[in-house]
Amino acid sequence: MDRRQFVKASAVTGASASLAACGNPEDQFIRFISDEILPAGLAVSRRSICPLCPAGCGVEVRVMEGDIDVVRDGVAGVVKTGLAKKLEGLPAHPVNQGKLCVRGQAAIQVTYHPDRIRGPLQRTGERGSGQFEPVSWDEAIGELSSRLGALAESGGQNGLRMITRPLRSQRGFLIREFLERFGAPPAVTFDIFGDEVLRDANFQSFGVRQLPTFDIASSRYLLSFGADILGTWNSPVSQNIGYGDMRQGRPGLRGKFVQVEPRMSQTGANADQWVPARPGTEGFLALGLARAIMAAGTRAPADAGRAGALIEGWSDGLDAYTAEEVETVTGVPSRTVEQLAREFAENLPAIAVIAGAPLAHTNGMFNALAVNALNALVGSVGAGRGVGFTPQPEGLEPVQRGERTIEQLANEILESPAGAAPPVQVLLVNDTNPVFGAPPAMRVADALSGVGYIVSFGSFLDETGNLADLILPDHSFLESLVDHVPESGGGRAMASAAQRAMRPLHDTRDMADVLLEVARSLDFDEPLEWETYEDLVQTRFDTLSPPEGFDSAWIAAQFGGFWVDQSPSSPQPDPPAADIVPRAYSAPQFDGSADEFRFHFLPYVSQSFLDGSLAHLPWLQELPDVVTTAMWSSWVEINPRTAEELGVVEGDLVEVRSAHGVIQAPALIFPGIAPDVLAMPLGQGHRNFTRYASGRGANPIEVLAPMRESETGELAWAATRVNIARIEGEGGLITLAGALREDEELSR
Amino acid sequence: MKATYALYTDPESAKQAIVALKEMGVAQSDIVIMSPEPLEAYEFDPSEQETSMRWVAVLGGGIGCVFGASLPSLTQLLWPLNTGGMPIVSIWPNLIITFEMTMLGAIVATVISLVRAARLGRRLPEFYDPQVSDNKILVGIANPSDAQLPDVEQALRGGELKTIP
Amino acid sequence: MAKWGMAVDLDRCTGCEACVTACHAENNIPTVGPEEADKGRTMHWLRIERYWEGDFPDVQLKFRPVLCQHCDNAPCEPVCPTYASYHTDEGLNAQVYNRCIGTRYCANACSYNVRVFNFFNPEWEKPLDLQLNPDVSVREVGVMEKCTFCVQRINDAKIDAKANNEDGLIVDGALQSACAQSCTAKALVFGDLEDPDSEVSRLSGSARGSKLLGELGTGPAVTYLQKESWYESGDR
Amino acid sequence: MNLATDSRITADLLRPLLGTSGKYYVTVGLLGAVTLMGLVAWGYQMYYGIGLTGLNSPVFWGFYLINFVFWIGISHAGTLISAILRLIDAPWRRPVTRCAEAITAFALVIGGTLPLIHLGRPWLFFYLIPFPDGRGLWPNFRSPLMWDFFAINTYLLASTLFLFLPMIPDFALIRDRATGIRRTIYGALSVGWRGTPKQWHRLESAMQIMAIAIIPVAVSVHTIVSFDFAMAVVPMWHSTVFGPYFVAGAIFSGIAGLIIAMAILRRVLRLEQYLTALHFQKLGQLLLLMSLLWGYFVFSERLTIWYGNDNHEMPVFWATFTGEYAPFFWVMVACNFVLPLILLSNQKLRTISGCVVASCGVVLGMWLERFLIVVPSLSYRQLPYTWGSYMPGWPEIAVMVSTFAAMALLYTLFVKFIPIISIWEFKDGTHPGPEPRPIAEPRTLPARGAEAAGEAL
Repeated sequence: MDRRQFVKASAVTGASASLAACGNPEDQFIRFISDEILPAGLAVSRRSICPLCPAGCGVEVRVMEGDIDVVRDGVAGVVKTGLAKKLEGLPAHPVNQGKLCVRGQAAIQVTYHPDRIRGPLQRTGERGSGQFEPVSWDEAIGELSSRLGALAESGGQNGLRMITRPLRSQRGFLIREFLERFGAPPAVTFDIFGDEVLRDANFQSFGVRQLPTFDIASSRYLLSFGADILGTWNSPVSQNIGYGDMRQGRPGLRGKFVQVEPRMSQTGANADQWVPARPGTEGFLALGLARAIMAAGTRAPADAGRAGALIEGWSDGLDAYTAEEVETVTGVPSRTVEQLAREFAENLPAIAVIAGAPLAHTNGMFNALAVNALNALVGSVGAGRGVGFTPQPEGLEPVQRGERTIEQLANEILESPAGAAPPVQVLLVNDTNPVFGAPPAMRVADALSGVGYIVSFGSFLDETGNLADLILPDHSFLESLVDHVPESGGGRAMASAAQRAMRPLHDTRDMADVLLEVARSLDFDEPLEWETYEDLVQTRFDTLSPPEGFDSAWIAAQFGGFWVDQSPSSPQPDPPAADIVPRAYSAPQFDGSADEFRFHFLPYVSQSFLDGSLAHLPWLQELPDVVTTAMWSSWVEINPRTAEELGVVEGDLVEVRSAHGVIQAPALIFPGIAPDVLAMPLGQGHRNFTRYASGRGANPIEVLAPMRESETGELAWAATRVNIARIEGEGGLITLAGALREDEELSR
Repeated sequence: MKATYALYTDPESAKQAIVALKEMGVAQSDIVIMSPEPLEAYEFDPSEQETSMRWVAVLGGGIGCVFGASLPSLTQLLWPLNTGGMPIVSIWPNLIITFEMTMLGAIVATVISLVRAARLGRRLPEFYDPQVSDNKILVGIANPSDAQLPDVEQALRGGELKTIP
Repeated sequence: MAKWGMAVDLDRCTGCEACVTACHAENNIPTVGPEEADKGRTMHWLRIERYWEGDFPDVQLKFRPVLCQHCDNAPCEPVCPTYASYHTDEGLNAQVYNRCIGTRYCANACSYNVRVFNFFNPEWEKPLDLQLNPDVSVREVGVMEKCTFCVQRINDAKIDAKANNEDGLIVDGALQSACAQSCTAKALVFGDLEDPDSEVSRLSGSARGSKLLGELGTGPAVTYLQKESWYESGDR
Repeated sequence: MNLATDSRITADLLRPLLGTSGKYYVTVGLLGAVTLMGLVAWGYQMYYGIGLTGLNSPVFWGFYLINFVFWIGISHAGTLISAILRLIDAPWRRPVTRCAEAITAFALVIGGTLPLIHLGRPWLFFYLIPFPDGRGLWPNFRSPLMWDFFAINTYLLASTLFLFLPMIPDFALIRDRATGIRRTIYGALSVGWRGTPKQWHRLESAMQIMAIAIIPVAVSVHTIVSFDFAMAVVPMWHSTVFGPYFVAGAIFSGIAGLIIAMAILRRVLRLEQYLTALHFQKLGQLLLLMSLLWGYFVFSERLTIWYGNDNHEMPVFWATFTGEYAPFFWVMVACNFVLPLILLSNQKLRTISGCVVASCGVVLGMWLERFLIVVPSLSYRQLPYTWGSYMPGWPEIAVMVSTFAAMALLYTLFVKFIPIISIWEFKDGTHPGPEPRPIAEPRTLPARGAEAAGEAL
């Protein structure tokens, strides 16, 4: 379904077509009674929560009165209502303290996006043909209910499945309850670039299955192994705030920041020292530092406790990891190893961070454990000690992700015997796009085509939504009640909640309320006890202890936008009693032979689009990527010397080929990347994702090999080798900057 | 009107006619002369060699100068706006306007004085003969009294005699 | 009389670009689309310049947010024949959209190249237009525009201060430009340079402070605090 | 004064006015169409936006202002040269002055239009007129663009008058042999000219004064055009040499333009006996002189930059010297310096065709010079991050072509209604001219043109 058709389809329900039918409102100006009365010309401030990443930053919404075109009983006119105008950080919020990142600033365009689905749609053409027709909510919900009802009667509860993005709101809890009471397996969470490896590692080392919270502001040394702490990873805003204070917040004291990575990220650009190590050897380097520190005698192996015990040879001081050995393995000069070790041990509190590519290797788990051990060795772990874990509010803990992965689901569908009824009769898709986000090797698209009936709650027609049979568009976050339990970014347990900031623009419904309605019509044996999603959130929040001056946590949360645990933070849970299995270093395995495929392929999460879910926002498309200054395009980053050797100049169209796929993108000369590495940002290459992203650039995921992290089985997305060749054609690279260097000298 | 004149094909004979007319007591100012070219070498009318046009031009320049100096300065004071930290009345740039206006004044004044002095811009009097632009030189007098008429014709005999009754 | 200025701490700036989008959202800055962007016609009032230094592996990358410097001796102002560009009493380098006839002379004269021009009429595909900030006028084709230090916020703050503060003065920090407000690492600090106690005055006096292209003598109101290099644990 | 000769002169010089051939209408039609095309392009640009051009950030100025400077430069052919020649009373000037002054008037009109086409909002151009707006705000006289406004309009008015005054006697000449509507029109134009000694004398002294006044104006005009650039702190613009550099360049290109125009007139109007090899000799020498002067300015400009080695200016220097703009630079040097030096310094080569070839080269070279002044400096401004480049859009090219067509059109119409050589001045002077040939003068113009006249154009 191309854009034009889409607009047509959605228009019938939405205002525009009816407007066309009745002429434009200027001609026959009808003003309906205001939906919402606001002081004219003055701004009202309301609360919300940024939904774009798991950090869960508090948002202050600037709402002002405005006119919108509406159709009431077939009559076109305008009505006054409150409209969100600008998003700011919520000043008091523990996570983002009044700040908001570039993506959060752009989040407002999600609500006003011209290609938003304006009402329920039903597939008319072939699946995937993209042909839909509008239906009423009653029909739509009736259709879904009847199908589920049929499943329930035929005892095929197992035929209902759900895919969702990781949810840290009570929607996750609702989904779990819904599926459980229906009798279906738990939802599959899809988040290909997630941090499961690190969570598992943290559980192993410290007994907390959670991402850490860093006290960067008061640290004196920050050593990051490939973690994009200032860009996109974990809780970027709170980390940026801390970083600023670490630099200039303490008179006379300026912390040092070292970044270890083969391709200079936005984060790496800020480092005092940038250390390129061979991909996948970060853990080895970390242990090299640990060995040097222990050898210096300032720290004893025992100091690392359980985290150290998980590393083979730790208790004997890691003799294997001499600086020379580290140099041969990682390519980092032994001098540098010793220098880093000395500085790391001397400048306490010192923090070591690992995330991103280092964990996306076959030995990712080991790398994570090694860095955990390094932190533990210098005593940086624990509340108020650099690396901590934000306590989770009891009774409100987000649902842990299900055991099954999207790949297992896909296999189950694909392996079902031909002729037999498809194992998945009804599939619910909530705010996730596996068709775009999963490597082709996982064959997610094929699998979905074998599903009986697909229902999407998405607000936009993306690659996955395009395969849906029924689309029940959700509200945007500004239009609905939002709640969130941050995983990290604060010292105390907290939970955010906010009522809607504005009325829905289109004929959409809250996914949670839709589920509740469907549940009602299905009369479960033990029905869901909540009328609306608000009931659910309120009852859940009211289990929390109300803060000073409030008689309910729910009221407090709505009043301030968040609730923070006033009681002294609970001690860290003890590490699991399970017996300790020490891990030995194993060299990272790569898909593709080094002589056939010369280059390591490093896809990275884009500053603008994250994993691609934000590629539809024009502000972010036109945002010059800060390192490459590229806009509206995707690109392949090549070391200048490599490019010269290949006869490639900036903007040339090149072909990136792995054993599993091939993509084309313009080359971008990038001084900050190792000669044997090619990097490419995620996010572009959407086949079908609104007028702004469709058919733009290439998707690096398409060349990824289905390599596994050996212990967790997570996708090792940095373990693919590729080759590159210059080919004919327009590169289509669009950059803002005219020169690479400030002392750029022109040809003489 | 009446007029008696002759057309000459060469300046010499025209000059002679003029001299003859003068000798018989006709005032220079009464003698009408028209030529297709300046022919200043022949000094048909010495009284015209003096002119005050230069001074008119200078005067015009002066007026233009004053105008050109006051226009920018006064308008700048009228609504004082700071641009680039320059003084409100910025002498340097204003000098350029002043200069242009001065020159414009001088030129316009010159043209005006030309129009007035040369009695341009009025309809052609009846006393005119198109042959003048056929490279003939016209010498004659308007409204000669019957008394002097014969002498005049005598004086003009060098050329092709004509009269306007 | 206030004099508005900004301090940019390059040692804090992480290049996160929150300021860039915040500026778009606050000031109704249109997006121009790929074809126009390729021609170099993007409308960013604020950009983060990046410069590479050295070669792999000893390579460095420097970020520098560049916005209108609101120069006291702004080269862009006197060249405008219609006074569309002039200097306010509060040190703002103002652009009067209604008087702009689009000679684009100011954009040439500006050494920082922070003026952007509407080569076409801006478009907001409905309902994106509902997001437009009513406090900021939308500019038409042929008009030059630029950073205003969020003058609409300044005016709001003045009214607010008159109403609520007994001295009627704006409290330092109560007024922030959109970019400074969003700046995650607090690298951008906006405020009144006349007020000696304001943070921006304090920072502008810093030993690390310098002006961009200071040698041109444009007298910018923006001070850049240079990046520091690391010194071992506290000893200076 | 020789009747036969003078009659012959009158006949020859009036011939173009007498009859009109079909070819003429075709020429006018074609030129008119091309000119119109430019205006249509402008209309498109106004409707859809200035974005149709290739302009961008950082290159905010392009073809329109390049051609503006180019045509203002061409305009320095006429009035300035003829004024100088009048003052030094060079006898050979007489056949040259009018066609030179005509170039000035037309080039100024064309050049003056281009800045308006260049505007982002041309419909508001009247903001430039020194007149207060509704709130009593006047234009900003500190802006070089206002200086342009005053200088160009002064120069335009002055040159038009300077062109018109010596026409009056010729208008009278035509009046006396015309009938009907023509008689009325030329009668009005000749403002009652009779040719009395007073009128002749006043006219000549007026021309003297105007010649004196108009030279500084002409100089100031192109100095101020150069200020448009020199006032901005842009690499290789902010230079004190620009004033004289531009004036020299203007006269340079002006003379070249004049030589080309004269050669064409000579051919088309069969004026071989009036515009003789001597005139081309003289103008050729003048062109050579200006070429040397131009070379001197370019050298001193570039030497200063290179020696100063300012890190903001060197990128522009190298871009034009060895970089992406180098081809234009070296073509310019060849056209403006090498070619004229070879062709004009040598008596044998300084023939009419030699002069024309050199002039064509100079016109091209001077256009390139303006391009090299405007574009590279803007492409490489102080902050390397903002560097860019420029390719003209189709309206810019269309308008440029149409400016040349407009020039030709105005000139074609001019020679149809006005003797391109000042008849009375020519008769008055002593200089090489046609041999006497007694012929019968028609007392009045024939209704339809004679065959001879038919071939005239």
